Amino acid sequence: MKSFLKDNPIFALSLGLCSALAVTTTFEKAYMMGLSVLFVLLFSNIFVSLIRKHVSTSIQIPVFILIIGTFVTILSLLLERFMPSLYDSLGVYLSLITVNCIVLGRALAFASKNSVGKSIADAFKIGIGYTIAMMLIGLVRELFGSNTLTFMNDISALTGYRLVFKNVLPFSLSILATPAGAFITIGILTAIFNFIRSKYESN
Amino acid sequence: MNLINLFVSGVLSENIVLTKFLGICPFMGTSNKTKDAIGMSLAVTIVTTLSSIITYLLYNYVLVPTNSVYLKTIMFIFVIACMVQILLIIIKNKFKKLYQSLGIYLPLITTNCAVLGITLLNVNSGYSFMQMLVYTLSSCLGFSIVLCIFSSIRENLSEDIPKSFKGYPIAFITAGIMALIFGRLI
Amino acid sequence: MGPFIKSSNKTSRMMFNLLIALTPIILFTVYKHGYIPYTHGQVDVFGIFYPLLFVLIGSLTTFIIELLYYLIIKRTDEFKTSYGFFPGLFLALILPIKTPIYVLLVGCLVASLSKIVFGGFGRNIFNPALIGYIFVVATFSFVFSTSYYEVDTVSKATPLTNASMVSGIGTYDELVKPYGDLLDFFIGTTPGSLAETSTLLCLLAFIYLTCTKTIKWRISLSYISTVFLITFGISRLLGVGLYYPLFHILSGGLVFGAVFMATDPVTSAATTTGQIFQGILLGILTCILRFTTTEGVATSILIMNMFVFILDKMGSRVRFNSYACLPWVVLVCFMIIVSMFVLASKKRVVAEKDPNFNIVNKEVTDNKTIYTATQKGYGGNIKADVVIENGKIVSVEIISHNETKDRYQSVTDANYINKLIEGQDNLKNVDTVSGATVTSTSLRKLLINVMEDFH
Amino acid sequence: MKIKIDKHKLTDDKIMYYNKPEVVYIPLISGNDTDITILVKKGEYVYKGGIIAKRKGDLRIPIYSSISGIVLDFEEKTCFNGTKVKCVAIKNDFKEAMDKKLTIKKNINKYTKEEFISILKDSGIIGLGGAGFPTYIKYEGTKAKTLIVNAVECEPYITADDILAKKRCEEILETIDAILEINGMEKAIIVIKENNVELKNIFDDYIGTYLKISLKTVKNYYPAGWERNLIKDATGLEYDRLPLEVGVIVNNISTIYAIYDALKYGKPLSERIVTFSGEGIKNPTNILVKVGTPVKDILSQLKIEDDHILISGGPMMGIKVDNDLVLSANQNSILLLKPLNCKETQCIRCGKCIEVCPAKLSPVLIMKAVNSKNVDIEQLRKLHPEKCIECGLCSYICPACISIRDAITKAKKMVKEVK
Repeated sequence: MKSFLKDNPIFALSLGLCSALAVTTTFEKAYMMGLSVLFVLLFSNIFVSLIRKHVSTSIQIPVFILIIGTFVTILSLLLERFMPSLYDSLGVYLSLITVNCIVLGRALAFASKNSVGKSIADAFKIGIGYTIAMMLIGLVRELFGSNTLTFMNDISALTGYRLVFKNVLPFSLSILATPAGAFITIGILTAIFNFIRSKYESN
Repeated sequence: MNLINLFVSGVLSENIVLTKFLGICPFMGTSNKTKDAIGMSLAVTIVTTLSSIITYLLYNYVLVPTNSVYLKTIMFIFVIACMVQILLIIIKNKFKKLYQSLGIYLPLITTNCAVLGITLLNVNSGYSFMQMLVYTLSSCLGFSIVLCIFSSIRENLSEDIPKSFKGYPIAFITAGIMALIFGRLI
Repeated sequence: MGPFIKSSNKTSRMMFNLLIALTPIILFTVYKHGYIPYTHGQVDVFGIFYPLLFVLIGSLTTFIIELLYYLIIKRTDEFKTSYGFFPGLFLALILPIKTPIYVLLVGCLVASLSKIVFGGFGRNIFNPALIGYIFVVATFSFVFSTSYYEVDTVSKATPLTNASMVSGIGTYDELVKPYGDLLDFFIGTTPGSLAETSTLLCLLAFIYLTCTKTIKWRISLSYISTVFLITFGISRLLGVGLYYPLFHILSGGLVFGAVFMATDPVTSAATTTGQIFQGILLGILTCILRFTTTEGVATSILIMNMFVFILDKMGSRVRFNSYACLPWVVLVCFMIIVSMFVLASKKRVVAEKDPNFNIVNKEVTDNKTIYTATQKGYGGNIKADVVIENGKIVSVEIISHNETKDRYQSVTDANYINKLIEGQDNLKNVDTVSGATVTSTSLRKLLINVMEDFH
Repeated sequence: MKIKIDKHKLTDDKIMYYNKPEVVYIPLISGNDTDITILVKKGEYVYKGGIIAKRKGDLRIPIYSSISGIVLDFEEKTCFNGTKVKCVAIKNDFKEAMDKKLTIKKNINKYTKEEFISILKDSGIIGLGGAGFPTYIKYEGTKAKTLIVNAVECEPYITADDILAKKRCEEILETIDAILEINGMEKAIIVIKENNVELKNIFDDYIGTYLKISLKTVKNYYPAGWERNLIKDATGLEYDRLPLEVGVIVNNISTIYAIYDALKYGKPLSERIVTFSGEGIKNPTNILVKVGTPVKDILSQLKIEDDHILISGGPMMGIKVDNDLVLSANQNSILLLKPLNCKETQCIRCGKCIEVCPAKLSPVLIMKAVNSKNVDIEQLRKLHPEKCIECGLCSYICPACISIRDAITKAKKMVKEVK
């Protein structure tokens, strides 16, 4: 709870916003994006940590970006093969994980200075915090915006199950599904988050 | 007419910041002062335009013929990173004054998702060269306009905002309202 | 420290003046949306005062929300000077009278929140009432369908929706005639939201508010004149009469927006030059938006809210150096001229695909084509069979409809279908049936769409 | 936009005298400068017009005693600008003894320029309009061609200059003529308010014989008496920093009369007319007082009401002071006003302060900039707060009762400090 409140990449640090805003129209897309970032973050952290002693600081950024880019490419090839519809709906935002500030930020700030084990732990801590935040945003936006809840639809190509609820609520605020709604949802959630955190910290 | 439509929608209704959420990091992070916003948007425009042309050519004349389209992300980011470095060196040596005003913004651009995003969108949408150019320029213009407006608003936000909303939340909400308004401009 | 004397024009006084200026407009809505329907037996005695109640609910809602907020944060003294009822009042005035109350309440909630979130009165960046308005537009778009503007005995589209239905640039008969003449526009008996139509009262309010130094008159003046300039230019370019610019000024709540909404002190430019440019840009935006969407005033005011600080920066420099506004002057002139020519050239034909039109079936045999098509009417889809022989409509048969009995009756009474068949060479010029404007317009549009598909 | 402010009680048309103070306290201040060398000792006898102190530095101008008597002590008293200033307390012996005889010069235009300057210096003539800046500096070595005489009292309540002009019209015209002749200047313009018909008629009666002097009426607004406005209204000229750039010298009408005294009688500046007005004074009036007279003494002679605040200067630019105030030469009015009952509310960006600002500033923007958490000095500098003349119109007009002028003064300081 404490690390979720303190180091949450979206709500506390406001990093990786691009995907948090763009692909949170459905719950499924949101958590799949979170998991994708976790995947890239994990492997890039491992590799960066492994080669950290052989890279001088001056070329750190390009090298790290190339490492991250490689894993993003691997990830997109995997998704394209196994979950083509998800790959389509994530679209360009999947490639944009390459320049996601969270991944590069952790590589620079943590993995390049710490051992592999610690880097893995860090990747999980940050990645899971990110995924939870994404799930939260996706939940709010889909439930209130489109009045549906998609747990499994695009990924059914892999799992074979579909789990979609429709007309969950008696009303819907379609605005939340729009780009404007994305900003407003994150704004309000961040405010609530700040509120909880200040209460938590004062205790 | 088609190009004009593309241009107008690129600036307004398809604004990369407000509808595609590209370049959000500088949008939220560096845009507290109008001066910074102008510098940032200039730097982004230059880098994006140049790298769009190069990546477009690279994609259509190298990656597609060699059947290695899947490498686009990594190739593009490589091009952008090189572009930023080269520009930095050129500006540093030739245009001292420009370097002083733009120098601090350029390194940040490598990790600006607007640049990579626009180059990827260009090839994904299958634009012709002219369309690509128009789309890139209109996106950059859209980015600059929104960035300048947003920074001028943030500069003037009151100190009396409810405590929980201070900082990022109010910025998000402002951006949301802006997106709502821009969305009406179809 | 000094000064030890103060001008008597306090904020409270300004707000009071605003209220005084709004009173006749509110009373007029009682007449227009309460009394006239009452005389036609559409509403009971209670219905006369419904507009008043509507406005009251709106203002009370925002008032109560702000009261609650200040109670929670324990700064009640600030509440006294926050004028919480204004956003709701304005929001109620710019909504159609038939808006369901829950929609009004949600709108008011959003309006209040958009004010509170920025720190309350005087700190908001965007006009709260208009934020509430576009939220309602985005979320409950059905409110703005024609039927919610019902006034008089007849349900009519608002002049602007009508204008955009016919074409961007219409003739006098298309634009003005269905609603009477320009005087009716001026006095404000044309359909529209609560306050948006009584131009006369708005002008009186403008004079009052300017004399009492309550509003930034430069914005209203430059706004209205720019709209006039552009539409006048368009009318010259197309060779249509003076009715065209006047129609644009008198419809769509432009004057109400220019006098009350655009001049909201908090969300408009503080510098004089900034105010003038704000007005001019508002005018340009409104004209452009009217040709691309149906409504332009609210959106353009909100857009200009974003530019206020940039305009003020320019305005403060112009005070020392008049040349500082040169780029803006060039920009504005360029925009005016370009928008004039582009809009004039954009003689909008009916949208290529009418979303309310649907072809159910199409049979082609030799020189005979039978269409089964639907068009949205007043109460739902009107389904009809249209037979075309040798490129001419020979028969139209209505299969099903959801129109009210009266309306449908008046269409059949007027033998409207035959009139349409007779005037098929120029369908747009066939007059609609008074008392069933929407139904008859839909029928006409059905035929227009069918013919378009046929060609 | 020009603001008219004249809803106030006017003084009657008389000059009262209060020339028998028991003790005077001569404030050791010149302009805003208090770095002054005292030339007398405790217990020493001083003559009326005797030099008791001298200002240090370049702008040497003496400070005179306004009465004859014995120096009692040096005391801190409140001065016109609200600060506590060291004063020389002199006990009046009511003899009005002078150390030299008054010489009456018949033709005051027979001086050379050098003599004129030295008389101005020796008589301690300072600008009596408010700033208290030594007058001789304006004339020393200038090539100005036009003299503008400021008889526009734009602040409400104050009529001291007006009454002086009415009573001493001939002397004033004579002095202006002499100044023109001595300094080889071409013309003089006396500027008065257009609604002051009475004064205009009086001048019209006498002005005919002076060909170089003309009368100009200006609209009644605040601040019509500000140098920049005055010159623009009178001659149409605009300047960048100092009026001398366009060959203009501006003198207040009471300064002119002080020059007359100096030229005619060699009398140093030791008394002046002060307006006592405001709601707190039952019959507002103008009183001729000696420099250094404690205000308490004068107020005790007038019918006054309690619960009013004492203001040194006009209602717009004046300063709230305690009643320990002593009068100095550049004090033109003492007001007793009701305290303002006005609670500051939120700024609504109505833009009224921008409309009224005579210095073309954008007060609300400056206020926002200076009150923000981290002030951007560069941005602030672009708004030019240093151009503020502190006329107070922005605070006057503000519907939210915000003291905008104070914020701008703060910005002014900030811009000056951070170079």
